[in-house]
Amino acid sequence: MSQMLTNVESLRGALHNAMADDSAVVVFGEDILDPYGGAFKVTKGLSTAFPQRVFTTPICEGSIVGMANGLALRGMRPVAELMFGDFITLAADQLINHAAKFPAMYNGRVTLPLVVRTPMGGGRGYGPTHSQSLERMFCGVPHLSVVAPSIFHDAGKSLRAAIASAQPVVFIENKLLYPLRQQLHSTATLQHEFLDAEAEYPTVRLRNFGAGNSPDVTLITNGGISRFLPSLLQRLSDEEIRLEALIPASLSPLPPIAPFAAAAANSGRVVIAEEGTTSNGWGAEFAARLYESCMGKLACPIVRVGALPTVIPAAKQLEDEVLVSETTILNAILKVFS
Amino acid sequence: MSQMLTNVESLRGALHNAMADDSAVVVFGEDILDPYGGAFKVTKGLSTAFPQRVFTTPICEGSIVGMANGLALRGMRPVAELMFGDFITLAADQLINHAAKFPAMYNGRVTLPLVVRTPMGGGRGYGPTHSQSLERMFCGVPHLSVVAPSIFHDAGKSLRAAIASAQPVVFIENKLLYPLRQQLHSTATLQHEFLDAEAEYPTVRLRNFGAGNSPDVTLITNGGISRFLPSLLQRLSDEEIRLEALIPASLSPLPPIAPFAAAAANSGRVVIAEEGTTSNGWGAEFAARLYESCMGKLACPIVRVGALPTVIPAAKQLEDEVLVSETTILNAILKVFS
Amino acid sequence: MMTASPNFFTSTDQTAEHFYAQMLLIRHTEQQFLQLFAQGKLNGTVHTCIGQEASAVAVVNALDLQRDVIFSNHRAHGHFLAYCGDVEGLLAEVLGREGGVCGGIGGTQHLYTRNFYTNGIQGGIAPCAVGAALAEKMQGSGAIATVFLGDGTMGQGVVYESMNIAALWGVPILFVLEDNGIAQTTPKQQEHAGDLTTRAQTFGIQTFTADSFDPLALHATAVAAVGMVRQQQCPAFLAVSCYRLGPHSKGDDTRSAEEIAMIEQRDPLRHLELQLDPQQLRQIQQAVEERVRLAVEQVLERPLVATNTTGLTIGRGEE
Amino acid sequence: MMTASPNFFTSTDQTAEHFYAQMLLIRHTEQQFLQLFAQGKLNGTVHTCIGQEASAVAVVNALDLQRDVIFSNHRAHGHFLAYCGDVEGLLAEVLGREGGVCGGIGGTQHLYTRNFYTNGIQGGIAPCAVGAALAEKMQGSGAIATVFLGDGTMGQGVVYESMNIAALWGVPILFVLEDNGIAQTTPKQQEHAGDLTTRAQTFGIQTFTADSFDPLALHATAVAAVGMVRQQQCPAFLAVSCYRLGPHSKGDDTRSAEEIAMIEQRDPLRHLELQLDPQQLRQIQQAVEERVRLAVEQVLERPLVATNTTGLTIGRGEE
Ligand SMILES: Cc1ncc(C[n+]2csc(CCOP(=O)(O)OP(=O)(O)O)c2C)c(N)n1
Ligand SMILES: Cc1ncc(C[n+]2csc(CCOP(=O)(O)OP(=O)(O)O)c2C)c(N)n1
Ligand SMILES: [Mg+2]
Ligand SMILES: [Mg+2]
Repeated sequence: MSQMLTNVESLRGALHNAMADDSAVVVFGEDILDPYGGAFKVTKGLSTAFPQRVFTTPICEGSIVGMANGLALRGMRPVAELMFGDFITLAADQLINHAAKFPAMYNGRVTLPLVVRTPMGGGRGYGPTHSQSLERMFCGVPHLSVVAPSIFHDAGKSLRAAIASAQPVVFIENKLLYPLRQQLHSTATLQHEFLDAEAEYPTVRLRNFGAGNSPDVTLITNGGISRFLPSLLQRLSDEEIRLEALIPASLSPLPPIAPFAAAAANSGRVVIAEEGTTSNGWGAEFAARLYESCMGKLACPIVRVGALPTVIPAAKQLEDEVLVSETTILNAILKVFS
Repeated sequence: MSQMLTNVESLRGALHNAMADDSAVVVFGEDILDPYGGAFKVTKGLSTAFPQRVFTTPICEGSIVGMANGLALRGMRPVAELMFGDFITLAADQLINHAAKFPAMYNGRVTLPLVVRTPMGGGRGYGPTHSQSLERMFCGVPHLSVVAPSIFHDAGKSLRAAIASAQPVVFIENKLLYPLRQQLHSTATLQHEFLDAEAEYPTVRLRNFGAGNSPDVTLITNGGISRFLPSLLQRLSDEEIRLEALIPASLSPLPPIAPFAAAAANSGRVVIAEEGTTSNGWGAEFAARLYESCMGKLACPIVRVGALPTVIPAAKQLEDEVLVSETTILNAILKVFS
Repeated sequence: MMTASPNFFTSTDQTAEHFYAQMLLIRHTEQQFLQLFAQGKLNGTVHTCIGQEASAVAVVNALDLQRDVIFSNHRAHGHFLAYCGDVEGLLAEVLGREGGVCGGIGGTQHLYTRNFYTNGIQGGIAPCAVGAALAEKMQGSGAIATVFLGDGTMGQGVVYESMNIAALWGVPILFVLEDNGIAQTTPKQQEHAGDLTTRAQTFGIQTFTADSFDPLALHATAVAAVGMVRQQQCPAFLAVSCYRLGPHSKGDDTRSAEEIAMIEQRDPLRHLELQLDPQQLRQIQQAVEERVRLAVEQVLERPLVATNTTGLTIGRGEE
Repeated sequence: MMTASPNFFTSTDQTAEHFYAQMLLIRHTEQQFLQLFAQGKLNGTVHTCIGQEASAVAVVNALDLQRDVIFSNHRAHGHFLAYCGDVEGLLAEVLGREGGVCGGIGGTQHLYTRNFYTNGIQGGIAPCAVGAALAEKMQGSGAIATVFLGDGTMGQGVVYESMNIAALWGVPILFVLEDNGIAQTTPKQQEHAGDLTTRAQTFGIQTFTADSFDPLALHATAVAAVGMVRQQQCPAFLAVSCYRLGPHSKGDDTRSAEEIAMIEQRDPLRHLELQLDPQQLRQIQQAVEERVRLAVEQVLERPLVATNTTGLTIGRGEE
């Protein structure tokens, strides 16, 4: 099999192709022009290829998304970049009271094909205002989608789907995933498949065991946490623990719960891991729905893991302590397994 | 017993007393000066009594909360009003990346005694951008409290507690509660008590049945939904369904789960009702925690009710359809009861 | 001469009587809203533009209504009627009856028709308008965008972000400041330091000023501003000084009787009346009264909007 | 004459040699950060103020450091050191060693000491600074607040909201624009239309301008601005034109070699060197070098900050 693309390559390629395929696609953001090409280089090369449709903006996240709303209302397909996901708070009004409102409150008579791309996540020592995973705030907002590919998704394909969507999408990238290679196929030790390959934003199922066996534990996670999985699945395999991991790309709305509930009932043991804090997090809704569908079928409570409920410190050892690690997840799995 | 105060009277009195007791308390907001006294009249009389410490502001919600942050850092006790809760999106950055960050990221060396008061909720035909219940977005934000008194709480006392708190509080008022009288004591048909009377923001327990009996159903709810309870408890009583309602004033962090779990295990049947949308709502976290603590003790899945996942329409009949009503809750109770 | 045909309101005639007729239609419709509210037939709220009709009519008539894009705010009825004359669509929307322009979902503050958009968040629409204008420029449609902002709304930072981008990128947008000197209950002097028009100038935006007391002169200024925006593909800022004759929304007027009496002296409708032939005046008045009366009657007979309205079920709402 | 005592840095002497010493201390410390980063000893990032030291030193020395309040941003090391001279506290903070001013939680962009605050969100600190200044005014402390903003940060609307309120209410705050002509990689002409200083003027704010190439003249201007703010209890705006000699953060400099060479000609440190006695110069240089070298050595010997840091467990964090 040919060498897989890294996430940043995949996203970059998708932006290029989307712009080449559709002259309505416009890209905005701070410092995105070549030669710099954006703080995380996702837009690298874009302004050279499409100088008329790539705009570097002043520093004003509210208006970046606001402008994108207006462009979307008038027939364009804007893709706005917020340099750090933490700054999405500045665009909250445009996302919630504008983007997510216009189509519905105008009784479906307008569409709003907006994509707001932004990198979330810690692990780089950037400190409290440059490391958060704030996407949970936008999960559950009616008429707004929140999408986050993992390394087991084709990130570029997810981005193309978001750009093609008629409704606004908050598209979460994870800083630590950018340089990692996507892993889209099974390997000798890891079964990779899509639960719903035809879905707009499909869910990945990974297993560290072969057909005919059933899983010991079900792990539900998304986005950046996927970086721990290749090693984690291997370690668990060494311990002869059969893990099935389910990784939806659509964080909100949640994909239909049935296949997740079936998987949970099958193993009876569930861990949900997310990069942000767990209280009122993405996993809270997931857990609540799983419990609803799995009454009497779980051997033990679902364990949710996420960041400690505090700020994300700058100092490495403090940051490591606050954020989820492979070990945190492993311990949660061992806990439900025992 | 003397006539109870309405919610707006209670809140207004608390603001008066807080200002009289502590010259560090300052109050800000749009159109809050007399004779108007604010869109919902909570600040009525305040600027006449304390002309030097009550400020009407330009229309700039971000800076209203931003200023309050600065005042709080420098020894004052600001109480900021956002005219409608929907506008809290404009203050999201100041709440999340400033108020909730300063004390922790400065290693506990500053305090930030901020209160942001704002009315949430629909039912008045104000339409999609003036009717939402967006507090769920701020639930789970570390180092930030979200407080919402019900009609069974002393709203003014809750507000005083928020003003006395060393950390930032988003204080949710409900538009429809303002004119309603608080109900702080038991009546012939309704037992009122506090689960934790000494808590900063206590939880109310209501029962439509006498001692010695156990409940059929547990209802967990908050804020504006409490307006349905006097009638609902009566109706259920007529149907001989024993309901225990638990109404925390602290939406985030959640109060200790143990007494809620005990109540849930006792009845085995739980309904959670909130005014906002349920997906990723306040109730999702509550449900997840209850399930965790009540494995095998619930007779049926928890039913969560809330607004339909869409915008809140202006037209009355549409709005009624989208929002939670007494009937929605009643049906949910009958559902878990059967 | 003005005819009483139902679409006289959308004729492109730009005369005193035409403006008067449009302004009067707005005035009557707004008064109906206040009355319907008082009668308990209107759920929610309305912000009427009574006293400010000239601004709506004079500015909107300066636009190319086939293609230009308009963004307005909470006080949008005048802009809406000047744009499309759809009295029934507006009434039905605000009264929650069938045939409302947004199926009753939006209501008074959230209107949409064709190229006309409003929202209830002060200032938030400004960058949307910049984006819309940029879209038109990129598509080469020749259209411009116009955004109406109140003086109080100039407190929102996003307006300055928008002016900066519009000026920086040469975006064809007209910012219209409807300066009625008050925001809800707060006089402008308690909202703003310095001068609002020069704020726009410091972004390198050309500014125009006019008084709504003279609708024809205001219109001429608006035509000049619109022409500049369209030809030079750059923003302009038009400050319209005007007066709000009615309350902010319903009964919430804290201004003194003297102040209101003074404001009534500045009613542009009365001013225009002096310029018109009395007979023509009566004819217009009758025609408009009839138009609005019939519209109200007709809309009140319509059923309440059905609850399966599409807007509520699209996309995410289907879950 | 300047002595090599560890606290020469916080003396209140306002002479060329004193300024030079402070600026050089900042320069050396910043260079250490870049070097430590290159050596892999610094986790995360830093934004150094190399080239802009004069602005920090000249403005901060115009304040009353016993009581005035300072708000700064991502590029805060110079302001911080000019304020308190705590090289070790800063180094330890950024290196995650014990004794950092924020226990290693904040890191380079989130510093706090006494009356000095920073945050990593561009512009968001501006209304906080207005609130702080208002608090001082209400408390009658006689203190003022100062907030440092970059030219790029003037893109944020919240800055205009802040200027409006400050001017409207007579809040004693000095807005300092550090105009280095660039924001990350974007030149000012691609960030802004019109002129930044006149923007402040339109809020009725008095403005001052100065060039960091001449630190003593800049200082005199800052003293005048601070004096006005304190005496008249109103805002002022001080635009400092300066140059960023180094990269935005680490290696991210997309400017041409010629441009950098041109900027090096504008290095205020070199300029000051010409004004000092060569022997004195050497003495200062040796003292500063020694000070920074020892501080780095000493801090690198400290243990990494322990994980039970209090900041993480306060309030909500205890859950
Ligand atoms: C973001 C936001 N803040 C506050 C309000 C509440 N509000 C509605 S209209 C209004 C006053 C607006 O004043 P101005 O801009 O002068 O317009 P006018 O009402 O005078 O037409 C206010 C404060 C709002 N709708 N949106
Ligand atoms: C709200 C926000 N948006 C974007 C950024 C990312 N960012 C950090 S510094 C910077 C450039 C700031 O430029 P300027 O204000 O001129 O300050 P300078 O770096 O030149 O000192 C940007 C875009 C940020 N930290 N906060
Ligand atoms: Mg006004
Ligand atoms: Mg700069």
